[in-house]
Amino acid sequence: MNTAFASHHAKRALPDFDKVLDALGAWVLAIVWISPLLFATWAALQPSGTALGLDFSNPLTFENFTYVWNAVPWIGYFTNTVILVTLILAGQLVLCTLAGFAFARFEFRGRDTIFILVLLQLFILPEVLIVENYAIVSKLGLFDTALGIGLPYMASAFGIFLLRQAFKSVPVELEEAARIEGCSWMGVLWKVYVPAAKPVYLAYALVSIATHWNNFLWPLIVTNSPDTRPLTVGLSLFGAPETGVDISVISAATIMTIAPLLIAFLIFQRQFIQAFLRAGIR
Amino acid sequence: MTAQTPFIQIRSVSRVFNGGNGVHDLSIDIPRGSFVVLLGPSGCGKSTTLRLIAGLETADHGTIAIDGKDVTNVPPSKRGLSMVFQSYALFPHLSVAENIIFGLKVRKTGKDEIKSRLTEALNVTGLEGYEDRKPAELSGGQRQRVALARAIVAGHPLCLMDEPLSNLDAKLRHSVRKDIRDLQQRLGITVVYVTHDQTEAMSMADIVILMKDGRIEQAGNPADLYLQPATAFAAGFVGSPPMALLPASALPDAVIPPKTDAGRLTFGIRPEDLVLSTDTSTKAWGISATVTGSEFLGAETFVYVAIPGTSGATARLPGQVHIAPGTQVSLSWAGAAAHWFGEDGQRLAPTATREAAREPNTSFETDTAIPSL
Amino acid sequence: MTAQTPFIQIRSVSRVFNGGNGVHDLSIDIPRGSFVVLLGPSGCGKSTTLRLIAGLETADHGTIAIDGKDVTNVPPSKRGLSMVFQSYALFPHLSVAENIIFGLKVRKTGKDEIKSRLTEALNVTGLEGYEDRKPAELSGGQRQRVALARAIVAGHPLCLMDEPLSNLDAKLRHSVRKDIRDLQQRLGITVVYVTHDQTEAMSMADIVILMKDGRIEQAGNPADLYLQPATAFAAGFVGSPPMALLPASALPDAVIPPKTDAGRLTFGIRPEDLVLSTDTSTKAWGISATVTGSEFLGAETFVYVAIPGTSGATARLPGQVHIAPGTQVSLSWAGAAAHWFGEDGQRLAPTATREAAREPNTSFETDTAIPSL
Amino acid sequence: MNDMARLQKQRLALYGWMLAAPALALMSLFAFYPAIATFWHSLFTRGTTRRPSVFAGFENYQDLFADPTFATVVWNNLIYAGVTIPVSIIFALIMALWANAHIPARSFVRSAYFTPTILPMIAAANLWLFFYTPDLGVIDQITGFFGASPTNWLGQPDTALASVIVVTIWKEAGFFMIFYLAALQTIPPDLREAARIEGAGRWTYTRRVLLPLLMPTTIFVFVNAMINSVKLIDHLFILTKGGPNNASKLILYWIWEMAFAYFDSPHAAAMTILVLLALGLVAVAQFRLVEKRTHYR
Amino acid sequence: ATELTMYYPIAVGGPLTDVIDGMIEGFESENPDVKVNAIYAGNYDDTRLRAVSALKSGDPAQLSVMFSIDVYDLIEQDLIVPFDDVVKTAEDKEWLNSFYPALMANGEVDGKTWGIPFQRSTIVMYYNKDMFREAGLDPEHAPATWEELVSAGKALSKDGKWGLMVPSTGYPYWMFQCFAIQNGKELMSKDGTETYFDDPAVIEALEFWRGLATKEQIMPEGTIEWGTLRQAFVQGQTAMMWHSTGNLSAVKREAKFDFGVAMLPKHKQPGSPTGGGNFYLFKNSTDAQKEASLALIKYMTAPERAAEWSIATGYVGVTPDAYETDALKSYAAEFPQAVVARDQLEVAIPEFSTYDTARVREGLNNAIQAALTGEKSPKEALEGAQAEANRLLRAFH
Ligand SMILES: Nc1ncnc2c1ncn2[C@@H]1O[C@H](COP(=O)(O)OP(=O)(O)OP(=O)(O)O)[C@@H](O)[C@H]1O
Ligand SMILES: Nc1ncnc2c1ncn2[C@@H]1O[C@H](COP(=O)(O)OP(=O)(O)OP(=O)(O)O)[C@@H](O)[C@H]1O
Ligand SMILES: [Mg+2]
Ligand SMILES: [Mg+2]
Repeated sequence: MNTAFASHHAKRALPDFDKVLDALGAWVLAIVWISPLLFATWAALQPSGTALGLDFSNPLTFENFTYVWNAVPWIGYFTNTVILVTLILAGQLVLCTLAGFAFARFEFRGRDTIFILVLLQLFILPEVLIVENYAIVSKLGLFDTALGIGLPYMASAFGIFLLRQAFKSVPVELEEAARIEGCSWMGVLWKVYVPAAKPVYLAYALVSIATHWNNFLWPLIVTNSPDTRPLTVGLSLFGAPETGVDISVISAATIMTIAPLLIAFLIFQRQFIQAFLRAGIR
Repeated sequence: MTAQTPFIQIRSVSRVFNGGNGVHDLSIDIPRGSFVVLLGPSGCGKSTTLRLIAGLETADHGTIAIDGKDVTNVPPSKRGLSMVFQSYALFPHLSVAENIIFGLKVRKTGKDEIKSRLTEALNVTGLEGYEDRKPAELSGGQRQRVALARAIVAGHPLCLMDEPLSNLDAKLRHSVRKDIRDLQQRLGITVVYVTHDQTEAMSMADIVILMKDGRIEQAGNPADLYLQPATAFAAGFVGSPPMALLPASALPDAVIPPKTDAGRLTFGIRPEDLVLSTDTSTKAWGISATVTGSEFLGAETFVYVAIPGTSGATARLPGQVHIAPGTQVSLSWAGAAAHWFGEDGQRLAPTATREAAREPNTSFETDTAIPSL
Repeated sequence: MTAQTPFIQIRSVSRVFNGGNGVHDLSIDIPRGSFVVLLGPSGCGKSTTLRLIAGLETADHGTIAIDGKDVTNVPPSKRGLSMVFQSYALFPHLSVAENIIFGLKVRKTGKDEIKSRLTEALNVTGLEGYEDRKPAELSGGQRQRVALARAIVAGHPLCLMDEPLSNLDAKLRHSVRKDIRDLQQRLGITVVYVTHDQTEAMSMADIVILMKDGRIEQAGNPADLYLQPATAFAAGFVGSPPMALLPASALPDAVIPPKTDAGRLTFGIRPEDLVLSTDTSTKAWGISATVTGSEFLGAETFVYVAIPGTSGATARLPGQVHIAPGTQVSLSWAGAAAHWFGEDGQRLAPTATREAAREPNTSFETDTAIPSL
Repeated sequence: MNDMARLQKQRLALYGWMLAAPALALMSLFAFYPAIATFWHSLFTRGTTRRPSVFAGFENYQDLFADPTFATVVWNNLIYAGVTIPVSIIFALIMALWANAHIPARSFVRSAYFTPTILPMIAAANLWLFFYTPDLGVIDQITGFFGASPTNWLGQPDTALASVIVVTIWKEAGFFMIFYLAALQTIPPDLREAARIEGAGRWTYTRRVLLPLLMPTTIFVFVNAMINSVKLIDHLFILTKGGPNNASKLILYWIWEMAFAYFDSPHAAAMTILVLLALGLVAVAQFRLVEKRTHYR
Repeated sequence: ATELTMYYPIAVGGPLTDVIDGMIEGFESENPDVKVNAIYAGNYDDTRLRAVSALKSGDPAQLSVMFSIDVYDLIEQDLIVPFDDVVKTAEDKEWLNSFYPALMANGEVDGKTWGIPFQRSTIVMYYNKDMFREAGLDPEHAPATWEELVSAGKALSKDGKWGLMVPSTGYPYWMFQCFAIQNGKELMSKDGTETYFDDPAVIEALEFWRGLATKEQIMPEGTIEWGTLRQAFVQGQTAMMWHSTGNLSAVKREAKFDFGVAMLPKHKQPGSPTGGGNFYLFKNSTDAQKEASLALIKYMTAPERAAEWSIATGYVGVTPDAYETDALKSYAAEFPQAVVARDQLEVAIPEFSTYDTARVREGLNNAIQAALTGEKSPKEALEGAQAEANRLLRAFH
């Protein structure tokens, strides 16, 4: 009756060759990609002056970390950075939410023109406007304050754009349902749109934090005191244009600046990436 | 219509969109406590009408009054109504319970009251035990029930529903249909219900308002619509399979009503009213037709026939019927079963005789298990 | 089953997912040129079976042969079949024409041949004039037809369809159903069709394979399933409204088949086989029940009754029937209409008598327009 | 139309404005106003004690076009953009495909790709500086292991720019990967199955289905990459300072030099305006394309 | 009380802000009526940017440490005032004369003193005594002439190690000044309005530099990275390197071998440029502030502080007196390499600086790099740079 079959137990194919290649490729690339960080870790554990040899027989040492730790008030800088990053993020979230909401759901004359203007801001590089921005911050009396560092970044075109997209993808019915249930406009925003855009917020927060955690020049320029300066200023002390840097020390300093962020990322990696995934940024 | 003032009064309301679509000069009276279905093909303005009542659209002209109060320019939240959306519009980040009490919280209802109302709504909709789930963790039917619970929890006397069942599968739709109707009757609320599914309209409505191109085609109780469709459109829209509509010119002269012009008349016959006979000699008259196919549905069989000069007709026969495509048959019907429509699509009176035969009756007996051979 | 070798032979195939779900030890023979429907409730393994045939899943055990060739480990593209997905899986960036000829192009078919096949496929599916639209610019029904056209354009002898109509509305579903069936017959291809809608299965299939929990519950032609359900599950799943299934203990002794234990039997009766009588004295026996509601559907009315000790039943009556909820009625049926199931849910033989009464017949006459009062 | 309806519309418009206003105000303050001031500034000569600033019209712009360094820098930046944009996009795509595939240790792989994004550019550049050290550096040690002779990566005109480009790609690709990863998740899996049944192999599927579907993301990423190809110069300060002999000098670095090392802010301003114009033009073209290509969504 | 805002860069690695803060504290306790905000402002470029931003937007700052060679630009931009306007007393004038003249040279323009040396370096030759021994050379005798340099270099270049490395990124003009002055020619006029790039002696100097790689093959080809050179030296990649004295402390810390520091070899004459940062006084400050600033600068450059700063950084002590302090004396005794830079100051010349200095310098840098990478011949490259410099400086004659 079943001539076509040699046996009832079908031979199973070998593990897919493609899949093995994929995994190999992915791993190799991953290792290449973090190799600078691996190298930095290695260098930071080497005595000054021997890091480049890649001589694995050398004993590991924590002296670089001790040296770097004692050199700079890291705790203070760390606190400043956290405050700064939080402040910027908070400002961005509020401003971009309001503006994104306006662009997504309100009809007003000139809306599209203004939105194009907003997008243009993406191209206006704050790096070259430092002198002008310094003057403005200084005139506003915000010099040497966290707010002064943060203010120029708060109206983020990128954020407005992302949130507008996110809000636009929220079904209108949700808004209508909320309105029928008695929500005001602000209520609709707060109770419907913001929760619906949560993944986008998370994703955006990640980008924002990574950016501002690492910002150096602007905070340096508009601050005067260690009371407001961020971590990167501490890091900059170990970069030495006049004499060339000490790789072990700078590695140790680098690792110390990014460690909090990196650890947070490693712990919340899944959530972060999921957040991005769910954000469906397109 | 009814003697007392209607609960909802829509007077000459228009809402025209840029494309010229929308609703035009609509007047509807909806009695308190009734279940009114807005029926019609896609794009005919059902949702627009509903949204006008809800206040989600603003009328260009005309007035809308709910419970004797002019609400034409009142925002949705102040109209004292609730709404169930086709997509349910559940808030995905809130749990079932939070979804249901959303409006109560917004309106700052007291904690205890919220609690008792929630319990009741969960109870009524059979959602106990699901309070803490997120909508994404529910099946379609459960989501539908949450939307329902949210609509009834506030105790508004009016509930609007826009195709609330169209995302459910056939089986579920049937049972939820019953639940909604029961609920409406139990709570004594007024429901305005939008659907394009005539079965739904027929089985649920006290009053069906059939719309077409932004205007009302026919309004009345389901039996009216089925038995006395006011227009050819209504005749074709209500009933499944739909009424066959044939040009009178394709019929034998014998059946054409006297004093009418066959060239301008349309004849309509419901599938269940068509009599098929393979023995073409037994009847005095009959339309000869060819069977093109049949569909067995368990309790009944649809037989499709081609009639020269027409787009064909469907006959609905009880039980299983094997009939080969290509078979020649003769079609006939009881005279009272015929519907006639004029050139303008309007029904031609009189057709009262047959209607009488279907008068309500509470004493009867039926056995259709064996088809009459 | 059939004398010639089956076109598709599935032998003891299992595919078990981590959760333990999937399909278990499945054996199916599908004759060439037949229209086979896999029917069953959600999660019963219909899609998995289809995907096993397609090669999108690989069997853990067992073998699959198509056209006499063992394809168990052959990739989908080499199995010589096409597939229509529930979501249609149209490529949103390609036009209708490009979507249809996607596979031909991938397989490097000659330009002229592509052109002529495309023309034919467009023709067959009635899509002429839509070649250049993007899927987003089509209605649901049109998208469905594009998916169909893509499936048939390659001329594969086997086409798999996974709930291809579930995204269409009721009206459209009905007409596309017919189209698909016609197409299959015209092209003479074999179709394996997945649905959870029993109406669809009944009206389209040559063979229905009813599945449950990853196993086959009953396989046979639609009439078999409807008239002789092999199990209580099959009886309840096929037919709408479904067959009422009552514990035999709730019935009068008179109707219980001899030599059986009423405490362990289940009795089944189709809605159209139920006889309702308000005059409880006319019959020798009858089950007393209370009407709980009714639903008018134009050609017929469903009457819902509550029977003490059971979950109730539905009677299907032709025409419009007004019967007030709360009315006491007596239920009865023709003896041949009864179905009996054992404790294990299996049908109890013999029930052949009634089947004979439904033998195919091409000469008949019927008029159900006036209910027998 | 009903008066109340009109009134309502006006009120909504007002709300819209009010919501957008704070962001617009800040933007005007820190982007638009400075940009306009920059333009104004670019019309004047550089003021010194000897020669006070005077209105010069477009002279500063003419000077730029006459300066051979301008050509070098623009050319460098074009190469920089021409390589970093496509290559980082391709890497991002490959990474996304891998990070989305079912491979072992997938979270490690994802984290690895993403890590450069959170490293400060200055720190990253310092690390790479030592990667590139001739002979001693990690790269030369590895290539040396395979018998290649040491290369002075940053010290030769023909490798300096390439070395800078590598760092940029390394820094950017992981960031863009995230966007592709997100987009990939929105593509229904049955499209792949449909393509498989139609006989499409992996490559055909990628080319004929995946890439077109990812087009909107690609455009989004492209715009970002383009902005970055102008903006991302932090590492130049550490790696090459634009050398040797301008071989790796990019526009923004040059603007920076002009403004803050040469004390020549008018020319820097003129250059800034030119960059803004060029970016604006490309952006407009991009958005046009976006609208066209994403039409089907 | 007078309040002062001072910017300062840190250009050598390490936590030197503490040292500065300590000095400021010392000053404040000696001058209780003066309050000083000493603000670390990054590297030299960042500091310049910071100062310019602040001054242009009207923020008060009274003094800053900035590149000694920025002096012409700062004058041109009308940002600074000469010390001559502030220095009143004879004692103060005396103080102006207390610095090494070589270090003062950069700050003197148009007969006025605009900058006071603070963190100043010069270029010295570091060499690996172990490698010298291995190659059979006298570890106590560093090459003193170009010829000795080449021959020692040849003996030392083997096994993939190099004899000599002279960095050519970052500050190529600075290194080039060494070759030029040793070959008998300075690169610019004292008043900063002329350059002599196309002088035959200068061209010859560049040819010699390039020849070290191409002809003598004691140095790798292409440019040599400034930032990583020290690492190459301490890991024994090269036997000799020319580098800033600012590196001394780091090399001392990192080198695991016996190393020597020597003056640069001479050719027609010995010589090396100075480098680093000077104190400048900003314009818009009150007289009281200027006075206080002067007091602060005096405090910061006083011998004790200069010695402390020198030991901490490797920079040269800015006054001869600094080397007379106990601290520096004992340091020098235990680490004689520390005084080589001072000794070399005798023959030191000012760091390259002209009007429009950054641009002129950029032209020179490019010319040097073009020659070293073989893109152009030294002559061609330098003539091009000279033409460019002429164009830029024409306005200042
Ligand atoms: N906001 C709008 N802008 C422009 N036209 C609209 C708008 N809303 C509805 N229309 C048009 O008005 C007509 C009626 O729309 P409506 O939504 O009321 O139809 P419907 O009967 O609910 O149809 P469906 O069954 O498809 O939901 C349609 O032609 C539709 O295209
Ligand atoms: N990839 C998978 N991984 C794990 N479990 C799966 C997978 N695919 C299917 N299943 C499980 O296998 C069972 C059968 O799934 P299948 O998709 O075949 O059901 P179905 O009959 O098609 O149902 P539906 O009508 O809902 O489509 C289900 O319980 C399902 O949860
Ligand atoms: Mg609608
Ligand atoms: Mg399925």
